[in-house]
Amino acid sequence: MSILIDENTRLVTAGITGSEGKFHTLRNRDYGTNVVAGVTPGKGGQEVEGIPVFNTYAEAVEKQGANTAMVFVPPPFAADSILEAEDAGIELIIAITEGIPAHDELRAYATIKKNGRSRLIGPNCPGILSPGKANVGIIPAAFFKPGNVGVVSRSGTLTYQIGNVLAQEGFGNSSIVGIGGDPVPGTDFVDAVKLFQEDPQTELIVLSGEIGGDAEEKAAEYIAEHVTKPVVAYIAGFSAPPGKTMGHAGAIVSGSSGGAEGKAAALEAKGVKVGKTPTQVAELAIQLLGAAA
Amino acid sequence: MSILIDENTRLVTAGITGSEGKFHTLRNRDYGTNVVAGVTPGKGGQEVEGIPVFNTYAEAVEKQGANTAMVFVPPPFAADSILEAEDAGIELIIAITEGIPAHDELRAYATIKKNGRSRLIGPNCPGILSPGKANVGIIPAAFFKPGNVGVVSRSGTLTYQIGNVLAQEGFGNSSIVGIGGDPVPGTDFVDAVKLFQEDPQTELIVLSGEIGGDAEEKAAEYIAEHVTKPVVAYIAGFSAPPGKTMGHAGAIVSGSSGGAEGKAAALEAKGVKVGKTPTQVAELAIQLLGAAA
Amino acid sequence: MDLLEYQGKQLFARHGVPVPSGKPARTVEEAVAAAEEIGYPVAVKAQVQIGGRGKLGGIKLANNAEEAREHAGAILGMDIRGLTVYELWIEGASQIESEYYASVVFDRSNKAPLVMLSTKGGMDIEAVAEEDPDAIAHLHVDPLLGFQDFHGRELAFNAGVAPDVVRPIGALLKQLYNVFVDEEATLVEVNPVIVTPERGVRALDAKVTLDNNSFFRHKDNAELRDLSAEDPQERMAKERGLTYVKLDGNIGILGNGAGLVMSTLDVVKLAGGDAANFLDAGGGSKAEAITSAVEVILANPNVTAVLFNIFGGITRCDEVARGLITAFDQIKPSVPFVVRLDGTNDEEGRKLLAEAKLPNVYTEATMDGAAAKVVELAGQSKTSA
Amino acid sequence: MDLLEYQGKQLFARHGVPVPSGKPARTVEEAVAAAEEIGYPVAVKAQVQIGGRGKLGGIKLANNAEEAREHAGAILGMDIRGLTVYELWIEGASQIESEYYASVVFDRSNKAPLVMLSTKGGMDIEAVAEEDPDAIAHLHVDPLLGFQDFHGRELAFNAGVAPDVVRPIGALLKQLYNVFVDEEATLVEVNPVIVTPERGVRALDAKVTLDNNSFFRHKDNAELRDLSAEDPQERMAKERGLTYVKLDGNIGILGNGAGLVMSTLDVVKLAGGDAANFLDAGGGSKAEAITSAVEVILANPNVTAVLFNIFGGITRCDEVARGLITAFDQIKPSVPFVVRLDGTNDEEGRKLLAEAKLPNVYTEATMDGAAAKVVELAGQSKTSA
Repeated sequence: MSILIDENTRLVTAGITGSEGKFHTLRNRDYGTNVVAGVTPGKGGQEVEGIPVFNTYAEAVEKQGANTAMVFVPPPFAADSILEAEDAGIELIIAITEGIPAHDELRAYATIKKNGRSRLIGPNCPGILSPGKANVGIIPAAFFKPGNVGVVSRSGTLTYQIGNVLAQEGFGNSSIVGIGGDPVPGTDFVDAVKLFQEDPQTELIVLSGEIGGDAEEKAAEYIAEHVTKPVVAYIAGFSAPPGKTMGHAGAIVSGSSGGAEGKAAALEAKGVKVGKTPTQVAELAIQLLGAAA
Repeated sequence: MSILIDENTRLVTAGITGSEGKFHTLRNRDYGTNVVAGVTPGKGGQEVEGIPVFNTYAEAVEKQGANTAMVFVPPPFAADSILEAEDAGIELIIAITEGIPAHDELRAYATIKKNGRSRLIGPNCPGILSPGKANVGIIPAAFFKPGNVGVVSRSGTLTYQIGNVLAQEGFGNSSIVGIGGDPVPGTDFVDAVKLFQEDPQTELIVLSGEIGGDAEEKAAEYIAEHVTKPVVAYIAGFSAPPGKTMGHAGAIVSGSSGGAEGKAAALEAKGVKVGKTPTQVAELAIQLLGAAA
Repeated sequence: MDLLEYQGKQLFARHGVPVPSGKPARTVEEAVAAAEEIGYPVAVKAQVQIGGRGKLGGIKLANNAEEAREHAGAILGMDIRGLTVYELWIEGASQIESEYYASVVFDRSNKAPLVMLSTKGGMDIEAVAEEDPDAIAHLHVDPLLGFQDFHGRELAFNAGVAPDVVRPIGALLKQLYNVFVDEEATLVEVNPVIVTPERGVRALDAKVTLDNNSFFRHKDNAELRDLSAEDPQERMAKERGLTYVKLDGNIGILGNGAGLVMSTLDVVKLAGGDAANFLDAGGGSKAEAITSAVEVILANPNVTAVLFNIFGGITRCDEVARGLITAFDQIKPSVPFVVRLDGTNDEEGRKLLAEAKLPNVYTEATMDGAAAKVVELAGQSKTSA
Repeated sequence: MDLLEYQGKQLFARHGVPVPSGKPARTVEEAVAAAEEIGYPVAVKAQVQIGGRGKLGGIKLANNAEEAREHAGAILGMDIRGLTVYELWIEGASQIESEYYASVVFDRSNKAPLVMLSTKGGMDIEAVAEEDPDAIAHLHVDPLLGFQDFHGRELAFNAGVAPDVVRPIGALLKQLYNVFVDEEATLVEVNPVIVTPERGVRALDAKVTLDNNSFFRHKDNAELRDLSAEDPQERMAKERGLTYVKLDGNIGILGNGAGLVMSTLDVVKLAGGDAANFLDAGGGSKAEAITSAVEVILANPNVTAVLFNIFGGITRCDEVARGLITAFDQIKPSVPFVVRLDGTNDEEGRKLLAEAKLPNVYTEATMDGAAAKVVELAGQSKTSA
C-alpha cells in the first residue's frame, strides 16, 4: 500500500507540451507511472512521445480514463487548469506550479471543497512519490526505495533532503507527499497524516514543517487525538529572524505565533519527537523504528 | 404530523417592525405559532407586542432558540437577510418578500445549497400553514382545518382558492406549502412532494402549478418513481397566449415547453389526475379520497 | 424588460463585447447623419423586437447618403408584425466569414446560468435545437464561482468553432457572462456572432432581457424604453406598478396573485368568455391601487364587463372594497362589475360593498359562479352596445 | 509587497474608502505646495513602514506654511529605526471623536479571508488581542460568496460601535474587503478608523500588503515602490527574480527551495556560523540564474565564504554547476565556496565542477559536512582579512 498514487494512477499532465511539463512527465513515465494523456488547449490530436494530447480534461477523462492530474501550466493559467480538472471529475489534482496568485488559490480551494469530489495537492509543491509504484511530480525518485516511512513536507527540496538522509540510514518509504508552501495548500498536514495513519504499509510518519502559519500546531492536535503510529517532525527556520519573508508565502514569522520554537514545542507537547536538522530526524527515526528497519 | 412547521417551530421575523411584518407576525402568533423574536438591525432591545427584537439573527438564535425565520424585509435587502439567517444556522427560512432580484436569489440559493444546513421556502411565497399547529406567512388560516390533504403550490392566492374549495367539500389539510413563483424557488415541487410522501398524516397530495419552467414535469417524473400516495394536480394558464409574461417570472411560455397543456400531459402520463379548474381539483380529490373524507 | 438591439449593443460595448460601431436614430436626418459619420456601407436596422426583421424588410444596406435616406424613410414608421418602427440603428456593415450563436440564460430548472454556443448561427436557433441538438454546446456555470476561462474553451471546442477563434470566442462568452451578471440580465443572446475575414469576432445582434426587480440599483437600465412595444394601457399600468397584459377579449379581469388571475382567465374561458386583460393587483394591494387598476382596465374600449376575483392573504378584502367604491365614485363606470371577495377581512369587504350600493355591481360567492355571471353580463352588454 | 501609507490610501480612494485628502511629496517645496493646496492644519507624515512613527517624531502637525516647511525639512532624510525617510504624505488634519481598528487578512489557518473590527483603535492591536481578546470582533468570509451587508452589521454590532455609525462602518468594511479582493491583497489594515465630530467615518492610516504573484494582471500595483525599505542587494535580487533576504552574518548562502535554504541557515547556525543572507534560487534554476545569484551574494561586502546547498528536483545539478563555472569566469570571486550537489543530474554536475577545477571551491557530500566546512572557511577568511 501507499497513499494517493500507485499502480492504479492514470495520469494526465496539463502543460505537457511545455519543456518542463514534458521533461517531468516523461521522467514520471520512465519511473513506471501510467501516463495516459496530456492536455494543452489547441494542441488536441497531437502526441508527446506517444502520449495523446487533448484540448480539455473532459476528453482526457472520457477517452483515456484519466483519474489524476499534474498541473504544470504557468501561474496566470494554473488555477483555471485546476478548476477545469475538478470540473472534469479528476479525483486527485497535483499542482506543481509555483507563483499562483493567492486569491486564485483561494477560489480554487473553496470550489474543490464545496463540490467534494476532488483532492488537491499543492500548489507550489514537488508532487508525490510512492516508491516502486508511481511518481507524479518532480521528486527525484532515484534516492528513494519502498519502505515503511511516510513523509509529508511543506518544502520540496527539504522533502528530498530528509528522504535522502533516511535512505542513507536504510529506511524506505511508503509515500512521500509534498504539500507545498503556499498560503492555501489543497491538502495539509492533518489530511496527509490521516492517510498515513490509515495506510497499513506506513509504520512511521515524518512531518517536515517550517515557520509560518499554524499547520504544524493543528497537526500536533490531530496526532494527539487520532494517530497511533510514531511521528517524527522537523521544523525549518529556527535561525530565521522574525518579520522577514523567506520565499514561501507561508514562511512569515508574525509576532509570537508561527515561529519554529513554538511549533516544535506544540509537537513535543503532544508526544511528537522533533529534530533540529534533517540528520537528527533520521536519528530519531532509527530510535523509533530501529528494530523494524 | 405535518411538514416543515408545527408545535416545535420557534419563529423569528425579519422586518417585524415594518407594518406588514408586524401585522402578519401577530396574526401568526394569534393562530398559535410560537413567535420568539424579531430582527431589525438598529432596533435591538425594543419589543413588538411583547416579542423581543434583536439586531441580528445570531442573537435571536442564541437568546431565544429561534429555528425558523420569516423574511418580510423589502426586496433590496431580502437576500442579505436570507443569507444572514442561513449564516446564523436557522433551519427553515420562509421568504415572503416579492420582487427580489433574480441574481440575488441565485446567490442565496447556491449558498444555502452549498452549506446544506438550511431549507429555504420562497421567496415570493405565502408561507406555510399546518392547520391547528402553526402558521408562518400570510395564508388566511381561517379557511383551513386539520386533515389529510397536503397542498403545495407555486401561487399564493391559488393556494387559498384550492384549499378553500377543498375545505368546502369537507377536506382538511396536513400542511399547505406555498413555494412561490420566482425563478429560483428554494424548495420546489419535488422537495415538497417528498416531504408529504414521508408524512404519515398526509393521504392525498395536491400540487398546484402554472405555466412556465419545468418544475411540474420534474415533479411528474419524481412522483412516478417515488410517490405511492395519490396526487391531484392543477395547472393555471391554459388560456394564456404564448410569449406573454404574466406576473410571476415563472409564468413565461417559451416555445413548446412550459405550456399548461404540456405540463398536464406530463403529469397525466405518470398517473397524476389533473383538474382544469380549482373546482375540478376538489372533485378529483373526492373521487380519490371519498371514503376517507 | 426586453431591450432593443441597439440598447443591448450599447450595454455590450460598455463591457468590452466587440460590436460594430453604430448610432441610434429617430428621424431620417439623424439616420443620414449617423451613416455619414460611420462611413458606408451601413446597415439601416429597424428597432423592434421581432425575430427575422431582415426578411420582413426591416434591415437594409445603404452604400451612400441617398440610399441611407431612402431606407431610413421606408423603415421608420413601418409596421412589422403589429409593431411600429420608431427607432433605427445605423451601423457599419460587417463582412462575414462564419456565423455562430451564443447565449447566457437563466436556467430555472438547474437554478444556474446556462451558456450555449453553436456554429449554426444566423438562423432560427429553436429549429436547430429541434433538428440537431448536438450542434449546440451547453454548459451550466456555478453562480458562486462564475464563468472561468476553461468554460469558454470547453464550449468553443465542444461546439467545434474554428481553431483560430477558440480564444476570442471564449473571451466573448466571458464578456457576455459579465453582462449577464453585472447588468442583472435573465437573458443575453447573440445571433449571429460573426467571424470576420480578419478572423476577429463580433456580436452582430443583441437580445437582452433585464430583471426589472434589479432596477433599484441600475438607474440607467431603468430608464431604457422600447417605444414600439409599449401599449398605452400597458404603459399606464407600468407607471402605476401594476402587472397588466392586454389580451384580445372583452371581459376585464382583476385579481390578486398571478396564479389566481391566470386561473381566472382559464375559468372565464371555460365559461365561454374571453378576457380583455391579465391584471395582477399584487400582494397587499391598497385601496388606491385598486382604484388605479380599475382605470387601467376601463381604458381599454373593448371591455364590456369586469370581473374582480380576490382571495385575500396579504391583500385585505376591505381595502379592495374601498378601492372599488372610490373608483366608482371617480370614474362612474358604464359596464357591469362582478365581484368575488374571499379571504382576509372578506366579511368587512362584502359589508362595505353592500352598504355602498354601487350601481350595476354583482357579488358572487364562488369563482365559478362569478365567471359564469360575468360571461353572461358581458354578452348582454355587447349585444346592447 | 507592503505598501506605504499613501500608496494604500490612494488605492483606498479608488475603491471609495473614505480617506482624508492628501498629496505625496519628496521635497520640502513639494510638501509646502501640497499643504497650501490642501489647507491648514495639515499632518506631515513620514512614509516608512514602522509602527508608532508618530511617537518617533515621524508625524507632525503644521498650522501654516512656515511650520509645514520646518516639519518637512526635519522629517525628510530622517532615520526612523534604520529606515531613511524619502517621501512624505501631507494630509488635511482630521478631528477625531473615536478611534476604531479594522482589517481584512488572509487567514491561512481557515483558508478564508478574516475581517476584524474593534473599538480599541489607535493603539497596538496585538496588545489589545492579548489583553482583551473579546474587544476584537472576528468574522470569516466565504470567498465564493464574498462580503455581504450582514457581515458588516454583525461585526459592527459585535464590536459595539456607536449605534449611529453601524451603517457607515459596515459600508467601510465592505469597501476594505473590495480592496482586498480587487487589488489581490493579503492584508488590508486600518488603524485607526476614525469617527469625526460630524459622525462620518474615515481611514486615517492604511497598511496594505499586495500579493506579488498577482502583479501580472495589476500593472499599476507592480510599479509601486518603497524607496526607504529597499536594500541595494535586495533590489538587485528582485530585478533578477531571486528571493533574497539580507541577514547579519558573513556566510553567503544559496540553495534551491525556501525550506531547504531555511534548513541550511539552521544547520550553519548549529555549526557555529552566521548566514549573510537567505537566497532561494527557486525551482528549475538555469545556469544564468545561478550566475546572477552569485553576483548578488558577493555584492554584500560582509561575505567571507559562500555555501551552495542544492538538492535537485526540478532544478538540475548540471545547470547549477554550469552557472557557478560561468560566475567564476566572470566575477573571479576572492572568497572560498563550499558546494554540495545532490538530486537530479548530480553526477553530471559534480563531474562538470571537477573538470573546471575552480580555485578555492570545495565539494562536500552532505549538508552537515558542507555547513561545518563553510563555517571553518569563513572563520579563516575573516581572520586573514
